Parts: sequence; C-alpha cells; structure tokens
Amino acid sequence: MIINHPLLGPRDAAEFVYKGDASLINRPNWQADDAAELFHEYLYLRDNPAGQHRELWYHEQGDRSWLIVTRNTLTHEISNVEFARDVALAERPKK
Amino acid sequence: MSQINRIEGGLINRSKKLSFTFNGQSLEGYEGDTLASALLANGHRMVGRSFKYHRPRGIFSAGSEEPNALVQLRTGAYQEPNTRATVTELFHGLEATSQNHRGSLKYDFMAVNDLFSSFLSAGFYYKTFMWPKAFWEKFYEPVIRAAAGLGRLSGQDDPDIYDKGFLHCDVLVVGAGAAGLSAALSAGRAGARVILMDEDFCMGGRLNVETLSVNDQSGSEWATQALAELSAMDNVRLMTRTTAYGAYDHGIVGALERVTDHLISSENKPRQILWRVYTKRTILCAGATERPIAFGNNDRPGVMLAGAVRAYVNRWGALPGKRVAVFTNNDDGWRTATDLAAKGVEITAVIDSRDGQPPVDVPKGAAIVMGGRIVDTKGRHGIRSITLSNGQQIPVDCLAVSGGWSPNVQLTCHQRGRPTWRDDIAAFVPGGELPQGMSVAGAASGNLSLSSVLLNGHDIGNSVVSDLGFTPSKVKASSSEEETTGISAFWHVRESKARAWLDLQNDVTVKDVKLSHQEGFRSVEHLKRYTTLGMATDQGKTANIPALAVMAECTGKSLPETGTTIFRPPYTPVAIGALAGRARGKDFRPSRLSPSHSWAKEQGAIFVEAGMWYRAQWFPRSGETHWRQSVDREVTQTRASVGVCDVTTLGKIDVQGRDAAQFLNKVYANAFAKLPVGKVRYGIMLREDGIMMDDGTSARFAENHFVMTTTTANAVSVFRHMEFCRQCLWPEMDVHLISSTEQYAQFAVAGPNARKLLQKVVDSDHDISNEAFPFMGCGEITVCGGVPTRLFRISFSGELAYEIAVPTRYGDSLVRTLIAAGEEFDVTPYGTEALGVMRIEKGHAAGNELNGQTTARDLGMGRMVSKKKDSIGNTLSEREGLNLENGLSLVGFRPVNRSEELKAGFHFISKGNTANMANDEGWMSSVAFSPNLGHSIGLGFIKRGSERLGEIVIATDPLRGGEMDVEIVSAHFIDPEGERLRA
Amino acid sequence: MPNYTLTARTPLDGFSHDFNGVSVTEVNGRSIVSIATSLGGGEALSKALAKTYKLKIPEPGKSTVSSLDNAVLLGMAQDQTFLVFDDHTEDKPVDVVSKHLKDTAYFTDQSDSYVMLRVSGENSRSVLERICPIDLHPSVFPEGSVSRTIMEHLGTVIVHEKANTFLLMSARSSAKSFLEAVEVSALNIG
Amino acid sequence: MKYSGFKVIKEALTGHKGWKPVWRTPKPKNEYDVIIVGGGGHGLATAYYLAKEFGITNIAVLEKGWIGSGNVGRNTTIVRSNYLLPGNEPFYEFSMKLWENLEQDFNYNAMVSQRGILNLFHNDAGRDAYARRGNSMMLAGADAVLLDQEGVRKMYPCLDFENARFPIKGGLLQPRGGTVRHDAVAWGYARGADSRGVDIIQNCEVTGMNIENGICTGVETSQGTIKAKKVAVCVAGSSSRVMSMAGMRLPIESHVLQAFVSEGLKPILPGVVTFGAGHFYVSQSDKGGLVFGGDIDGYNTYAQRGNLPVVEDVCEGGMALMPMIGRARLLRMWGGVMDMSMDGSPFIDKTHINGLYFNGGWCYGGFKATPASGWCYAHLLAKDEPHPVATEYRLDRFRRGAMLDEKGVGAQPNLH
Repeated sequence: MIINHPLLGPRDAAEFVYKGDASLINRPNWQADDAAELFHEYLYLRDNPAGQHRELWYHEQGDRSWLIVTRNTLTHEISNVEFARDVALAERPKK
Repeated sequence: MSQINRIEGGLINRSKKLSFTFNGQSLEGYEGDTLASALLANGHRMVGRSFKYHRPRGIFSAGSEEPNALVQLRTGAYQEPNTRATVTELFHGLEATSQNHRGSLKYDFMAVNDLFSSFLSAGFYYKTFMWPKAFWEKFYEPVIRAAAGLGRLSGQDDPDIYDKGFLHCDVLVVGAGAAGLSAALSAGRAGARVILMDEDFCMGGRLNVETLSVNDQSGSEWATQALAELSAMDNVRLMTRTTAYGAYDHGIVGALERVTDHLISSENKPRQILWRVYTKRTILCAGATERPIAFGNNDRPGVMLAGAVRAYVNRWGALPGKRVAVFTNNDDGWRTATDLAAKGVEITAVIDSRDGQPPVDVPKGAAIVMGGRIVDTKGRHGIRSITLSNGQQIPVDCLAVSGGWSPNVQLTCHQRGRPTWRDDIAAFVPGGELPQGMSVAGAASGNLSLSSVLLNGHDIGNSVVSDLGFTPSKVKASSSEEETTGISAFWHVRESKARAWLDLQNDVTVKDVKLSHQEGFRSVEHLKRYTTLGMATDQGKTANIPALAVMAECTGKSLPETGTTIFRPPYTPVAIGALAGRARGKDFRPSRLSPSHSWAKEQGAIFVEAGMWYRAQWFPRSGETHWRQSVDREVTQTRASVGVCDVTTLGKIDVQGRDAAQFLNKVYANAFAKLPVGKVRYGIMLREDGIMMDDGTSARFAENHFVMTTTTANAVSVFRHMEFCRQCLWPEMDVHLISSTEQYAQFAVAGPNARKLLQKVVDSDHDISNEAFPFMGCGEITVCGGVPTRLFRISFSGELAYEIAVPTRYGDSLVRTLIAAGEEFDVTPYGTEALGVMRIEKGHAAGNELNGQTTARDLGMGRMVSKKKDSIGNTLSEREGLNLENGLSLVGFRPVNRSEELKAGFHFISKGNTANMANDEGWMSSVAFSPNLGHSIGLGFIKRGSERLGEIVIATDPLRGGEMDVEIVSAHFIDPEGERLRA
Repeated sequence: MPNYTLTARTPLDGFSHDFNGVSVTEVNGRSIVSIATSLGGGEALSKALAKTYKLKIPEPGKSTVSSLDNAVLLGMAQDQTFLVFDDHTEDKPVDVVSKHLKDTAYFTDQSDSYVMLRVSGENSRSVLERICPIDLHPSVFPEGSVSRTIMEHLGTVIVHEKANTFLLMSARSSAKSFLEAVEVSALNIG
Repeated sequence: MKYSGFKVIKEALTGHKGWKPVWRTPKPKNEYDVIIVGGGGHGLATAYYLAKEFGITNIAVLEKGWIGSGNVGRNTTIVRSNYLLPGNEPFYEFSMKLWENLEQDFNYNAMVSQRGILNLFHNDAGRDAYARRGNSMMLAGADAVLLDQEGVRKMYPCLDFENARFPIKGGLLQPRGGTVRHDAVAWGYARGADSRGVDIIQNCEVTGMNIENGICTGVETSQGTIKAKKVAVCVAGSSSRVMSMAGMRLPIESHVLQAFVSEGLKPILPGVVTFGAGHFYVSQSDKGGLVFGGDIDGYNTYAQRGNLPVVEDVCEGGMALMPMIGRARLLRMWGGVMDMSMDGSPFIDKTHINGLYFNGGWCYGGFKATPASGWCYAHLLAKDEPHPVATEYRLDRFRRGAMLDEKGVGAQPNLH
C-alpha cells in the first residue's frame, strides 16, 4: 500500500506502523463517574467497519508523525490523510 | 543423429551451437532455442510423466502455461525442480532430467497407477484409507506422500544469491508483444518515464512466431525496429526475462527478473532480482493463452496446442512432427496448417468442429473434415494416430489442437476485478474493477487480430499518457493485414469413451468433473478443491476454462453463470529465494554492535543476541572451562571490588519542553512532576490496559530536560508509545522526544570500589563523593580532560554503582581506560549473565517478569501506581480481574535441599495437592546460581506469594522430569536494606 | 587532571572505496544537532536562524544551506530540523548552536548517533535502487531533497547533495550492516 | 451413505454411478430450533455435534457463499494444543482429542496427520517461556517435549544451524500436533450433519436479525425470513459485520492473514516447524507442496488478499530458517480474513439478547479449534451453559479484566 503523507508525499506503507481505530485519540476523562466503563469502551470496543475506516498510522521510518488515514477496508482505497495532532487539537474544544 | 527435426528459418543463431544433456544423453541446439525447442529439434517427444497416473507426457505449449514439460534443471545444490522446458533458455552445458518416474522415463513402474485409474477417481481418498484407524499414518499416508510431488529439492542450501530493488515510473507496460511495443512507443514518444517488461528473453511476443507482416515488414523485423527506437529513448527502460507476477494495492506491481538463469553460472551476481514497481499507470499487454479441446486420450506426447506447433516451426525451426493433423474450433487453428504447409510439412488432416466451409485455402493433400470430432488417439509413448467420430483412423505423429484463445486477465483479477464473458470470442475478458491505474491492451483485452492489437496498444498508450498530462506524439499506429478470427465454442467431444483430459498435470478428466458435480461439488471452488483442477504448477492456465465449460454443461447453466476461478499472485511461480532477497544467514537482520564490541571481542567475550544487538554474555579467563566459572567470578569480583558492564543497549530518550515534567507524570504510573533537578527516579510505565509495559529511570538534568532509560527490548515501542501520547493524547503540551540511544556509550560501574575507580577518570572539578553525588543523583560532568559526560548514580546490581555515559565515539576508549585504571582494584568486565545473576540476587524484575501479562501489583509495586493523578493505565488497572485476592505476586524461591538446581519454567503446586492444571499456583520466571549464597535462587510468581514467605511448595517440572520442594522467600536475597547502594 | 585521555573512533574507521562507477566514502568531522521547535516558538527560531546562519527553516523533505560552518539544515519533521555543520574542536556541538540561536528551541546533540556515507558516481542511482524505496529521479527528488526512509531494515536519512551524489545517514550501532547493504548493492549491479 | 473400502471398489467397477451428493440442497423451512449463521468449519461442526451429541436436529446452517469458503478453506491446516494459559490449554487439548478420532467419528477421511509440531527457540528467555508452557501443557494432560539443539538437528538436519543470525537453541515439540486436510473437515462435518437431518443452505446470506424486545426470533436472509428459537452466529472474519445487525460492538478487529503454497515437491519436511526469530511456519502437504505462512498484514481489512511486504517477510524467515528452499517456487498465495480479538483469544458465549449466541474471535487459531469449538458451542446452545473447557471465552472478560493474553501484547489485535 502507499500512504500519501500530507507533507512528504506518497510513501510505502512499509515505512509505517499501524495502531488502529482513530477513536484512540479520544482518551476518556479519568475522573468521570463511569470512567471504568468509558475506558473499557475506549480501549476494547473499536470501530471495525467493512468500508470507510479512520485509522492511526505512525510514520516510524519517516518523520515520526502519527497520521489519521481514511481507508476503505474492502478496497484499501485511501481517501484522506491527516496529521493526528491537528485532528486532536481541532477536536479539543468539543470535549 | 543430431537435430533430426530441425528445419530452416527461425530466430535462432545457427552459428552458435550449444550442447546440453537430457536424462544423460548429450544433444545439441542453437543460441535462441528454449530447452523445449531444442528437444523437439532433436526428435524428443516424451519428456515427463503426469502427477497421478504417471502417463507419458510431451511438450504441450511454447510458453509459461506449460503443464507437461517440467524437468529437473541443473544438478547438486543447484538443482531446480519443476522447471518448464518451454521457457528455459538453452545454454551451453545445460543438464536436464525428467521427473516423477521410478525407473526410466520410458518404463516407469508407477505407471501401474494408470491401470487402477478407476479406483483413483476424484476425491477417492476422502472415502477410504480409514481402516484400521492406525493405518492412515503408519501405512497409507507414507505411501501417498512418497508418490506425491514432482521434482526434488537437493536438501542443500541454495548456493545462489538474490537481490531486490525498487523501480519508479509513469507507465509500466507488461508484455512486449505487438500491443506492448505499440503502447510503449506511444508512451515513450510522449516523454513519460516508461518501463517495458517481458518474461521472454526475446521481446516481440507472437510477432516472433507468426508469419503476419506489420508495415510491410515481417512481424519480428518490425519488433526489432520498435525496440531499437525504444532503447534509444533515455526515458524508457527495457527489461527482458522479467515477469510481472503480481498487482498489489495502489498500483504497486511485483516483478521477477531472471538475471542469470540462462547462464551456466551466476558468477557471484544475483541469480534473480525481485522488483517492486511503483508506477502511476500500468498497461497490461500480456496477450492470450490458447486452450485445448478435450477428447479421448488427448494427453499423449505429440498432442500440442496449435499455436505452439507453428511457434516451434516459425521461431525456432523445430518440427514437432512430420505428419501433422489439426483439430480446431476456430480460424486461428487453420493458420498452423497453412504455416506448416508453407514450410513443406505434411498436413494429414484438418478437423474443424464447425460446420460450413474452410475459412482459408486448404493445404494440399490434407483431409478436411468440417463438423468433425476426434474421439480417440493411439500411441503408447507418443501419438501414432487419431480416430474420428466416423471411425476413420488417420496416422499422425503430431496433433495441433486449438480450442480458441483466452486473454491473460490474471493481473486484472489480483484485487477485486472479475472477468466478464464474451460470447463472440468464447472467452473471459477483463471486467469489473481493475487494479488502481491499470488498463489493458491487445489480446489481453480480447482483441485477437494483429491489426486490432497494434491499434489498441497505440491508442491506450496515448490515452494513458495524456491522462498523466503528457502530449501524445502524432505518429500513427502501425498496421498489418486483416485476418479472420472466427470461433464457435467447442470444449470436449461427448462421443469419446476414453478418458479425456482437462488438467494434464494433475490428471483431471471430464469424468472427474462430472463426478464432482454428481457428488454436489458444483461451485467452482468446490470443483477445484475436490478434483485438484488448476492446482498444479501451471495453475490451470490451459485447463480451467474448458473444465468450467464441462461443469456448466452438467449444471445446465451458462459458463459465466457457472463462474470463473479467482486469480491470485503469482502469475507464474516465483522462487522463494528471490522473495527473500539478501535476507538469509547472518544477513537475515542487521546487527547492532555496542561501543565496546571490538574491545570485548579482543577479550574473547562470548556474545549473545539481544534483539538486533550483540551483547557480551561473559568474559572467559584462561583456565575457565565452564561458563558458570566465568560468571561466578564476574559476580564475586564485582560485589567484592568493582565491575564494568556495557549498558549502551538500554533505550535512552531525551525528553525536553516546558511540559516535560507533566508529560512524564502522565506516562509513568508513579509521580514525576516534582522530581528535583539533579535527581533520578525509578519509574514504571503501564499500558492503557493496566498491565506493566516497561520500567526504567528518568533523570532530570534541567527544569525542562529529562533523560529517560527504557529496557533494551522495549526501546522502540516505548518511544512510539510516547510519541502517540505527545501527538495524539496531549497535543497541547510543549514536549519533544528524541532518542539518544545511539548518541551515548553507557557503562555501569558497580561495586564497593566503583567511586574510587571513577574518581581516577572524572575531571577534578567534579565532586562525586557520596555527599556531593548521593544515591539517585545525576549530573553533567567531564572526564579524562574535558570529555562531556552524563553520570547517573543508579544501581541494577544492588551495589554502590554509577552509570557513566560519554559520546559514542569515546566508548571504546572509555572501557579500555576504566579497565586500565581499575587494575589496582582488580576490576572485572561483566556480561549479561553476571548482570542477570546480580539483579536476581537483588530481586529486580526484568524481561522474564515484565512479560506483558503481569501487573504492578503482581510485581509488588502496586502502591507505586499513584491514584492522585491521571496516567496511562491507571483506570483500567483497577479492574477486579487484575486485583484478585488470591492474585499472583513476585517472590523469591530457594530449594529446600540447597544442592538442587532451580529451573525457570517450574510450576508451583501446594504441598499435598496433585500436580494438575487446577492446582497450578504459579511459575518460576528467573533462576540463577548465587555465588554469594552458594546455592540456586529464583524469582517467580505464586498466588498470594507475599503472604506465604517461609512456606514450602512443590516445584513441578514434568517437561524435564521431576519435582522438588522449594521455599518461598523474599525476592531480595542480597542487602535487603539497600545499604550498599547508598555507601 | 586524571592522567587518562580518551581517543575518538569513527563508526567505520574512515572507510572509502571505489566500485564500478560509484564511490562509497564515510563522512566525518561533521556535527549534527537536532533542533526541536517549541510549541509556538517557530517565529523566534526563524528570526535567530535568519540572523545568524542566514537560513530559512526548510519544509520537511527539503534542506537549506549556510556559509557559516558549512551548515546544512535538514527538514526532518514539522517541528524538527537537523543542523549539520563542521566540527568545532573546542565547544560541544550544542553549545555552538545555542551560542547562535540562544534558547529559541530545544537542541540535542546527535553527532554520534549516525554513520554517514557519501555515495557518488554515475552508477549511484542504480546502486541505491536496490535498497532505497524512494524515487531518486531528479524530477522527483531534486538536489537538496531530504528523506528519512528504511533501507535493508535500517532507518536511513538520504540527502541529494548534488548530481549523482547522495549522503546517507543511518544508526551508528549498525554501521557495519549498513555499509554492507551499500557495498553489496555496488557489487550486485551490472 | 456409508463410505467403506467395499463401497469404493464397487463404485470403481461400476463407473462411479452410485455416488450421491455429499449433502442435500434443501430449500429453507419457515422455522428451525437452531439457525447457525455461517457454513464454515465451526458452523458445520456445531451443527454436527448438536445433532449427534445433543439430539437437536431441526437445524439450518446458512452460508452466504459455498460451504467451507471461509477460513476453513484458506488456512495452513495445522492442529496443535500447545497453549500456556489455564483458560486456553484444556480447550485446545479437548480439540486435539476430537481430531484424533474424527475420521472414524464422521466416516470421512480428513487425513488427520500427527506428524508433530516444533516451535523453535533462539535464546534462554525463549527456552524459559517454552519450559513454562510445556509444563502447562503437560499439567493439562497434553504431550510436550523440550528439545535441545541436537534434538532439533536430528529431526530437521536441513535447518540453518551453522550460519544463522539467530541460532537455533532448541524447541518445544508437540508430537501429537500435525496437519489435517482442511477442506475435507468442512465436507466431513457437512456430510455428517446433513445425514442427521440438518439443512445446509448455501448462497443464503443473512441480511438482518429479527429482534423484538430483547429477544432474537430469527433472521432475514437473501432467501427470505427464517424463524428460530436460537440464532447462533459463527462467522469468524465477518463477526463485527454480522453482529452489528444486532446492534452489537465487539472487541474484535478484522485482519488478513496470508498463506502460501509452493510447487509440489518430493517429501523433504516430516512435520510442522515454527521459526522463533522470524515470522515463518511450514509443513509439507500430502501432495508435496510446502504450505507456509507468517504474520498478518496488520491493518483492518475485509479483503481476502494481502500485500507484498508480508510476503517478503515470510520468505525471508523461510530462507533464514531453511536455506534449502530457495530454489522451490511459490505457487499460490491467498488471504483469509481473521477475527483478531483484543487479547488473542476467542469467544463462545451468549449475548445480552435472548436467543442470540456468538462464536468468534479466533484470530488465526481457528482451524485447530474447529472440533472443540463446534462441540462447546453446541453444548452452550443445548444447555445454555458453557462447556467446562470453554468457561473463560466470555464477551465481558475485558470489562472484568480477565484477559486471556497468551502473547502478552495487550489490546493491540494486530500483534496477537
């Protein structure tokens, strides 16, 4: 596979390390009343769709950036690649 | 007798004679021959035996689709099983032998299988060999296994080398026939970066074997001219002997280049190169493959594909037979008759399954049978005659069969593409979703006349480059005369009583397909799996479609309704050595060497692999014959005076930023925010699921600067994890990570005399006295006259100890200096074994304890997990399952009988209980012989261990035999109060 | 003063060899300092760089060159650049840099973290084609381009210095394996 | 129809006219006692044991495509019971015992071949871990032998002992492990279930679950609505997809595992070997092909195909372990979609929806588990309580912190 890095352009997926569902950037609040349940869902019940999937890839053999890749799990077609950090910052206010 | 069947003409170099041997017999051929063409030229028809029935088999095709003519190429360690003679380029000194027979090729004892063929019908083995029970493994299976397989591996290491590489281009053209050359010309002329590859050693494809002319030149002349133009373009790369075998995601194509397979020796160059091609567009010009028609005994040597017969005559001047008949269902079959007749070959008959008039002028003297059928053939080791449905027998020594042409759609299906059926050419053509960036041109896309192929290749080449933003050249497409390509589907002769073969290599007949249908194996995949159709080395290139047609007939469905088989890589089989490339032996993975490596080597150190690292395991001294002697000495000497150990391999991460302290406070389970500058703290890191991930120390060198150490094993994953935390979880923090593992050579200096030794190298303006530099202190100092140094007062051994880090370039020099300076203290270098003994004596957990299954609580560090703050793993570490009342805890063990030796992997059972899984209470994780205590000691996990100190339990070891009584003790065997550390 | 002195060793003891159409040479005498841009500190750093080194911060994948200390600034990541410059015998690399750039960023000495090989000659691209996944064609990877990638399982920074000349930086501890990867490529071609 | 030596001979002499279809092709009834969703190995085994051992025969097995088209038809055919944890080992040993009597039990030759499986280790820590595991196996009544380097060399002289980057120090051998003809397992169970009245319905895709106030009453399919007292999902690889029809999220990711077969070769490997220092394991089939595999590709996917880096990685492991296979050619490669669970262990459990049951999360250990999985799932469906060897395979174990993590890599499915 080839991941089109936002700054570095197309790179072979072999340079990257895969983590999984992009929702892993939304770590629950440890002080919430139902923190235990929230963390359980956060860590164990991830999206696993047959189709569009937002997922985390780490460019370990590149610029060491964590990326959020939108990829179709049926065709492997990649429709979007973003810096996870940008997304995380953008989603901050919502929390 | 030499080359009795060689005639004039062809693209061979008659001035270059090549001698070779087949089954020990020496023969001659010419440069430009394949093994198959040379064998035919020498009058060899029978070249092998079939898989199941051991039927005599000859050369069937002239390409990579060959099911029959498989030979064992070369000898000794170089021997190469199942090699297709039809694509093996002849070279001087080639040695080939036939496969899969006991006794000679001609008289094969295993041929008895053929007599029992009715017992060996499809799937027979699923229904029998079950009685008596034990007999399957003891008798039946060994017999079946011995009979299975075709060629033989030598069992010796592959002596050749292989390489890999990466190619990049705008347009990859696969196949250099009429379509490929036209497409490449279009793309090349427009200025695109083009790669043109072909599996053959001579580009041109069918242009080299047909008598059709292009632009009033012969096809091969035109090809030569096109290649000359292409090779003159520096934006075009031509690759012969290169097969594009797989289409992968996002336009990546895998290709295999056979660099030296046509040479007697590789001469230290790679035998083959595996190329990963990164291309914007791929134009598949893979041509088409002819298929046979099934009829009685259609597998005899001499029965060949019609296109192959004329290929041998036209390209190689090799005559497959002297009295040739043709059996066809299409116009193209007739071309074989006319081409051969033109060369003066006797055409005894042309049988066309279609009614009506012959499509071309009839060769003189040939019997023409329109609407004809061949029901049977005769000839034990090669065809001698054919029998028609009307009973007429015609003597032949070669039968050219054409059931029409199937476009080579394989690569279009390597992802989601499914071919679609075209009735007018009775074949599947590329359909559905093609792999990203792929287009198809020429015969591969269903254009079966040369004129249409040339035009199609030219046009697709142009449209692809204009897609990419290039301006296509104005040059017109080349043209050729028109030819007729009529066909009406005809798959097998129903009237045939005898067995009619579909899959020649795996011996799958029409009867087998019918039986498969009768027993309910009707989906294509069931058919393949039940009959083994298409599972042989030719992957059913010539067999699948006719077999599908027979199944369609049984189900009463149309062929496309019946389905198509799914094509997967590789297009043709690829040597495993090529896919591995250079990665074998010592080069399987890179080696990381610590700064003291060459010094340690000089000391005769024994090394051990630690991940990619090589670490000194112990340093034998003269007179020491057993590793234990060396290790015991290293431990004793270190505890008595001082020892030096290279700990460079530990992961080191510089953590900087305004929020560095807060950041560490979140990634570590214990508190770090308030660590004073100049201090080091031991930290435990949890995974988010609350299990221990890693442990290590972090030293605060400045308000905004920490230096963290990780275990050697987890250095990479911890860095990755911390980058995740930094970028994804807490992006608002100002914190920066960089690995300094490679930057510093780090040595542990341990033992009562550690300080004295260091004081000899530390520059005098730095005070490292206990007062100025207490336990868990750290600082930046200089040694040996100004060399910048990081010094840490930390101890893994339990002794007064430091870790000293200098820029790596000085590492070699530093270890030599420390050993020299330590002479007066009888300093010893120590390796990972002594390190392990001392940490076990001290009760420190290491890899065997931090195994990814244990919690801080299990390790007796539950209280370190601060509940006053958020940290990774904090919340989920509170789950009931990780806090069981009778949970495991890490404790020490010693044998009740001190002379007994503990072993890691023991399981613990309470006294009086029987040893079984229900009574299993834990296991021994690490053991060592403690030279200080004089007996074997161990660390292990046992339920409620910390409450059971002093209890005797059974340590059981059924695996290695035996069990022993062991006492549960504190894990701190040495200096439990830690006085030595602070000395 | 202790009566011991430490002598420096280079990763490959100054390796240099000419192969068929390509030379492979170990590069030494260069310091490497990682410059991490603090959160919101980009402005101050660019100013300091412009003032002292007359350098612009390059995009990741690009590099900029300064006459001061023959410094080259490699764009490694969004918030990270490597400054590569001639060794100063007196000062530590980090001190050299902070003298110029003060505390406008976080500096880390990486001078001993890498082995540096220069691969040059008309066959350099054919040699690198065997191990480097990056497209090195001048139209795609022009002079001045920088890339961190993986070669034969080893993380590697590649810099296109000038026509047919590439600088490779890989981890120091695996210098021998890395050299072997390049050597074997040089021997395997043609 | 019973298969016997006599029957085979009779048919051979009479032109094989008497063979009947191995299973019927019935139309679905309106209602069944149990609907099993998924006609793979586990689903068919479940139907077989429900009918044979628990006397429930009013069963339909619904298969989207052709039976055995799932991972039972695309794996590397290895059977073993060499597990570490008390929650796993007894289950897999139960499975091994069922394998050992399978052919006589269902009168079909699945070619169960106990040629031994050898897991190599390359350092002391590896040896210690295998010693712990081997003892677990033996405490659970399985067989295990710890070999040193010489022991390994005697069995497999063709491995690289001389020049290896990670020298072979020894191995953990399970002599009773081995291989089975994978397709035949599906066909044998199908035949056995069909002959006991189970309806096997191919080309019948489940498109919806009928759930009314917390009770599952049946399924919608491409062949219409089918009612059932109990619906048993058994679709490893598609578990998340199918269970989402019931509104459930699972601790599972779908990943592709590639497998490989070489051209047919005369016998050269006696048993199964697993490399400890790289991703490679291999055995040789009765037809002569080297059947081998390695690691999963490592990204979520539902495509039954993988990519080149893993192919190379696996072959690198192969050449590092046995450099004699360099001139053997890779003939076929394919991919199977795996249910990768969050701790690497499976689920056989009820759900919070009455009448809806779940079996999945087999990672790439599903094939060897087929008989026990079928038996234990049948037990759960028949008695509504877990079989004694499958009590830990609960869906709520992560909430409770009762993970079954053999590898110790945590909630990172692509590492299990």
